[in-house]
Amino acid sequence: MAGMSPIVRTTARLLFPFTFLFGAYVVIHGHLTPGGGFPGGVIIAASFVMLVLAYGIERAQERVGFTRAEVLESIGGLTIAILGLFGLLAGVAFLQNVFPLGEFGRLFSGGNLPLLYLAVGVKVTAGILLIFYAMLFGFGGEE
Amino acid sequence: MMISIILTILFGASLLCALRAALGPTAPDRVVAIEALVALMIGVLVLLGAYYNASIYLDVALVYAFLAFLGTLAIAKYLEGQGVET
Amino acid sequence: MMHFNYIIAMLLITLGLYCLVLKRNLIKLIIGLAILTDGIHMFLISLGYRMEGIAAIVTDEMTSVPSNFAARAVDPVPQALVLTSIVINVCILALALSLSIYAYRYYGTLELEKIRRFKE
Amino acid sequence: MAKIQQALALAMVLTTGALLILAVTLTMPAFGSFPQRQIGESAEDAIGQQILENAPEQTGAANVVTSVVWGYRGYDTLGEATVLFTAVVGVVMLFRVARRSE
Amino acid sequence: MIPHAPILAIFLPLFAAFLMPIIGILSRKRGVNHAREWVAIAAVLAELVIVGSMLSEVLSGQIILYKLGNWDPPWGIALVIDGLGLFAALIVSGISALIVGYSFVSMEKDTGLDQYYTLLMLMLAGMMGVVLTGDVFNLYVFFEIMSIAAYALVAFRRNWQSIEAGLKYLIIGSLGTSFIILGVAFLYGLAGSLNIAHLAQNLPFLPATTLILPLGLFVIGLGIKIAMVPLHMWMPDAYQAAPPPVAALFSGATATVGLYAMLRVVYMLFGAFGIGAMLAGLGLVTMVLGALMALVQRDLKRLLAYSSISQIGYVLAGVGLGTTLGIQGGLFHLLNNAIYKTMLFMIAGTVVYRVGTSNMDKLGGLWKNMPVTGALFGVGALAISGVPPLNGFASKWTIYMAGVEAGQGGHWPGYAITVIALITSALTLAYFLKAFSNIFLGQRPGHLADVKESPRSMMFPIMLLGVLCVVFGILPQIGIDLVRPAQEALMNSGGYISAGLGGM
Amino acid sequence: MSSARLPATFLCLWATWMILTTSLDPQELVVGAVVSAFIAVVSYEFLFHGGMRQKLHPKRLAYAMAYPFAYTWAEIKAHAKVIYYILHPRMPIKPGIVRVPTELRSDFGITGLANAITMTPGTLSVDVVGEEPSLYVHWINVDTTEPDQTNMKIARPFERFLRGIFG
Amino acid sequence: MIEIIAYVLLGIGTACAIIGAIGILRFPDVYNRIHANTVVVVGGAIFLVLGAGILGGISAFTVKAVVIALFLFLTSPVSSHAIARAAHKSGIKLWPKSVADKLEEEKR
Repeated sequence: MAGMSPIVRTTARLLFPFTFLFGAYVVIHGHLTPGGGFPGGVIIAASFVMLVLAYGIERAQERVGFTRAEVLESIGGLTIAILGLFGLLAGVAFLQNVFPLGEFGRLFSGGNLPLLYLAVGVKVTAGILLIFYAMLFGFGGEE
Repeated sequence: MMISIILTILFGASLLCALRAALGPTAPDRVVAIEALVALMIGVLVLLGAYYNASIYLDVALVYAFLAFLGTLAIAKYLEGQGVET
Repeated sequence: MMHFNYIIAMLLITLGLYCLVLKRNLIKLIIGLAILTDGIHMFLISLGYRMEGIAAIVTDEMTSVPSNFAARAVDPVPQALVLTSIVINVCILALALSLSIYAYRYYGTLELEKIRRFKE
Repeated sequence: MAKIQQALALAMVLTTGALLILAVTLTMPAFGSFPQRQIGESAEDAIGQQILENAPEQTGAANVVTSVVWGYRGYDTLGEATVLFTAVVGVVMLFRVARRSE
Repeated sequence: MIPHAPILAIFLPLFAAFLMPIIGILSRKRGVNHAREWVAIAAVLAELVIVGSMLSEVLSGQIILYKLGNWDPPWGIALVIDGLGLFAALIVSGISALIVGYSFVSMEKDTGLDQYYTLLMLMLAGMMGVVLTGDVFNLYVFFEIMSIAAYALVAFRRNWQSIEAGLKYLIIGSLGTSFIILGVAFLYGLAGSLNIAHLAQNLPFLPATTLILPLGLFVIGLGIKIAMVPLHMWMPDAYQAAPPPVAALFSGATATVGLYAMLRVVYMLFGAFGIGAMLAGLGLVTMVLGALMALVQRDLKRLLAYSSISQIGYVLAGVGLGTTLGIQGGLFHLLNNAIYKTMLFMIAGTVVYRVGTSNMDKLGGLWKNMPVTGALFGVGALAISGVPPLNGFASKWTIYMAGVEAGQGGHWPGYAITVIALITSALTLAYFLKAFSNIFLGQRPGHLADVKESPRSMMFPIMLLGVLCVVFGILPQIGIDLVRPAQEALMNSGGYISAGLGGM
Repeated sequence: MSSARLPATFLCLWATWMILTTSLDPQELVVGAVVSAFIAVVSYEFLFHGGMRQKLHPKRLAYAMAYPFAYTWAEIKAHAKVIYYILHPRMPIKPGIVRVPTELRSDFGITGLANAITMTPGTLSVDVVGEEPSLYVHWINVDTTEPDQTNMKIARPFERFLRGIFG
Repeated sequence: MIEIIAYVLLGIGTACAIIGAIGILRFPDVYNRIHANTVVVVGGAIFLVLGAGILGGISAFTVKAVVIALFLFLTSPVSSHAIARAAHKSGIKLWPKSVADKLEEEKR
């Protein structure tokens, strides 16, 4: 895929790590600020999309390829499921919090909520990227 | 008080932008108008954050700015006529 | 004027229905679907508003007086529902758009008149 | 024929809209009256109000919406993640041959 | 009961689905054949065991309450399993088990089987979720899982037919689910709760007029899902275009789930409003129109789809009567419909698998090639038309009796239901005889001379269902016994409310 | 000196994390370090090109310090001009696209120049042409179309600083 | 003191925003409208953000507001440029009274 003008490329290159970081921030602080797994995952995926728009699809696929995204998505889903199972293993109900709650208002608080959000973040990133890649290949036509 | 006056004026400005977005003879016209609208909305969000004294509104503004930027890039890419090809 | 938000939401829903029923272009149909669900989300989220309400997040300046927080914050349940519903809507749109890419590939058009099954 | 059909559809849409607006104005509790619902329970018993009061201690998250999303209604959100997974699998399924050519 | 059985029943297929892409990638790398099929079969069988393990408790009249995350019911989400839910869950898991077994051979020529089995598992998870949940919004979410998987599966073959059918199904179906969530929003605004039991407790305190709109929204939304007649446009296309096992799953399990949700919402939440008459009326219209449309079809799958619509009409009519006998008959018919409709779709699938088309004009004289299949088709056709020694007769007879009973009780429309149902039965027999003679009798086109009998692994589930048809026909008491807890659960909303709120 | 790129990226990202969280809670810092390390590994070749040593040359720092002031001044002038055009009832504008040659060579330099030109209202860079780089600038009030003159009028205020900063 | 600065910034921002909006409405073609858009973004939004940031004194809020301003400052010219380039490539003509179009001339 052809890229865009050098100005856009340079800016995309500059912005990519920071948007990635911002997405990670939104994911990790889901229990303290607005946002959470889904918006954060979308931001991370969007930063990859920005790379695709500016450079073409190869640059983004070097980082996260199709198969890797598929595996990541499954892993995210499995992580959520297993975190849910922790409740069962501890002898209480499904999805019940079995981690210590931590100090209110700090980063390590809320028990399993941040972990769940992390899993959702990974999953959403991979999922949105997969949809995007699949649609791009779809535009490319079948050989 | 000041803030409500400012918000009223900004509302008028965003109405003008929306008018251009509705009128705009070509697609880039609309995009430009909407870009201006987004910038105004970011300003409004930050003002509201200052009004409620809650910095959580700023995250929203940042996300909004980023996604608007991305949307503009995507539309620009589409308009360049090359489409999105692999 | 007490129901202003609700009425706007319902107008959005009606607009979406209008698009869905009367427009004859696949993409417009999908846009209609999006507008419809947006109206529903707006309705759902304005159900939980409290006069002079604040966001349901305990921030630093509020941790000392949590009771005050509970008396001022808006209802969090509809917000959670809307979050879920938005994701579902996004998924439906993604699937719909992929299918319309396919339809476009087969027919070279997105007009429903040209696509056989929709004529019935 | 097509004209009549269109007029019929338009009338249907307009009727639905009018019905919705009527129902909303007549039956819904007024906008902004959150803890109060139509049913005779007292405002303090409303589910949202109870969650607002108890969530910070029970789940330890500062964002009450998060404690609803993954705490009280976590199962819903598991479903939501599954929906996303379903959609992704569906899209990948649709474009599978195009993928094989890679 | 296996501990945590309610959540495991939903969780197991979900876990299998999350695992499936990884298994697919690994088995491709290692060169292992059929790994995903075996995983799917294992998951489905385990599912059946789990659901079966809940049977004894529910049959003894208990209502199982499972609190997710250990939050108390009106706040958190709870799974509530009563007789009706378990009845539907049994149908769903049983049919799915057969379908997965059937897909093993039937789908082997297709590509993208990773995704196929993933979607199948997801659909199963969604259906189990709808059936077992005790929360309106959760019902909506799992309905969406089921529907999205269904949209994708309809488009699985990716020819123009299935793409169009998928799009049509998607747009109409998501309109339906939008109505459902709008109804949920109205309920939340009115009653401030989402728990079905809590809602059922509170809604009767509201003035009836405020509830008309939410009820209408729910009925329209769910009606789209179960293809009630004014809203059935998507169904024949979808059933025709879907791969045969998927079509069988739709007609057997998905329709059951939709009807379950309809019954649950309408009877549990809005039970006080005498909604039965409306349901019965809609059922009659559905029944007759479905049968009439089926008469003129030239394609076997389309014919079966219209006949599905017609059968759903029977269930609605029976349940809409609202009497004990009527509900029993309706639910029994639901069970029977799942059995023989799945079977017929499977047979259509084997015909397509062997011959390559389901257009009845191009078929004929297949009796010589595939006699067993033909015989089974005959059994299914006779069962669906309500010929005495088979199960269709048993349930239809119950519905007729219920109609007569209602008529004697002074409600003249009861007689009308009986008469119309009888006429529709005759119509059903007519179009199935036509289909049978078109496919298995008459002139055999030359190119069909060397068509072989269906593969054995595809034959097995069909035979199983055929045997069930005969068993339920000869000993209808078994079926009635199975149905009675469901019927009692449906009529006993007080028990549901108290159990659903944790015995408050 | 490409080996210095990874730590430099890491430090940049960590500082950004601190700004985003606006707290010095040790938990935040630790998680921030982990996250920034991960992102730095994923994306370090995007942020910096070339060596680190000459990037911190004092002359460049001096130019970088002076640049904002010059930039702000140009910005204010341009704003005043465009606001005048907007509010003038007859709108006395003479728009057109002109070619502006530039002496800058590096990616960052050209991007910086183009962005600066776009950010000052009244001029808008429409396209960049590759070797022997020159910008095509949409100018709201075209005085001249001669390349030297346009460079003088449009690019000169920024070019000097940018050349100092990026080379 | 800081309040006064904040209000001055807010005032400038509001004035620029409304004037820019008028410009977007009044200017004759896309390229000129982008100039007005720049006025809205740089003069309007960034000043508004900065002003609102220091309205309640210097705090964490200010830091984040500066981040937003910086982000706007970085991305807005890029998107303007992208849109202008796309508009030119997709063949949208300049305003007929325009003086020169070197890009079009040299493409030929």
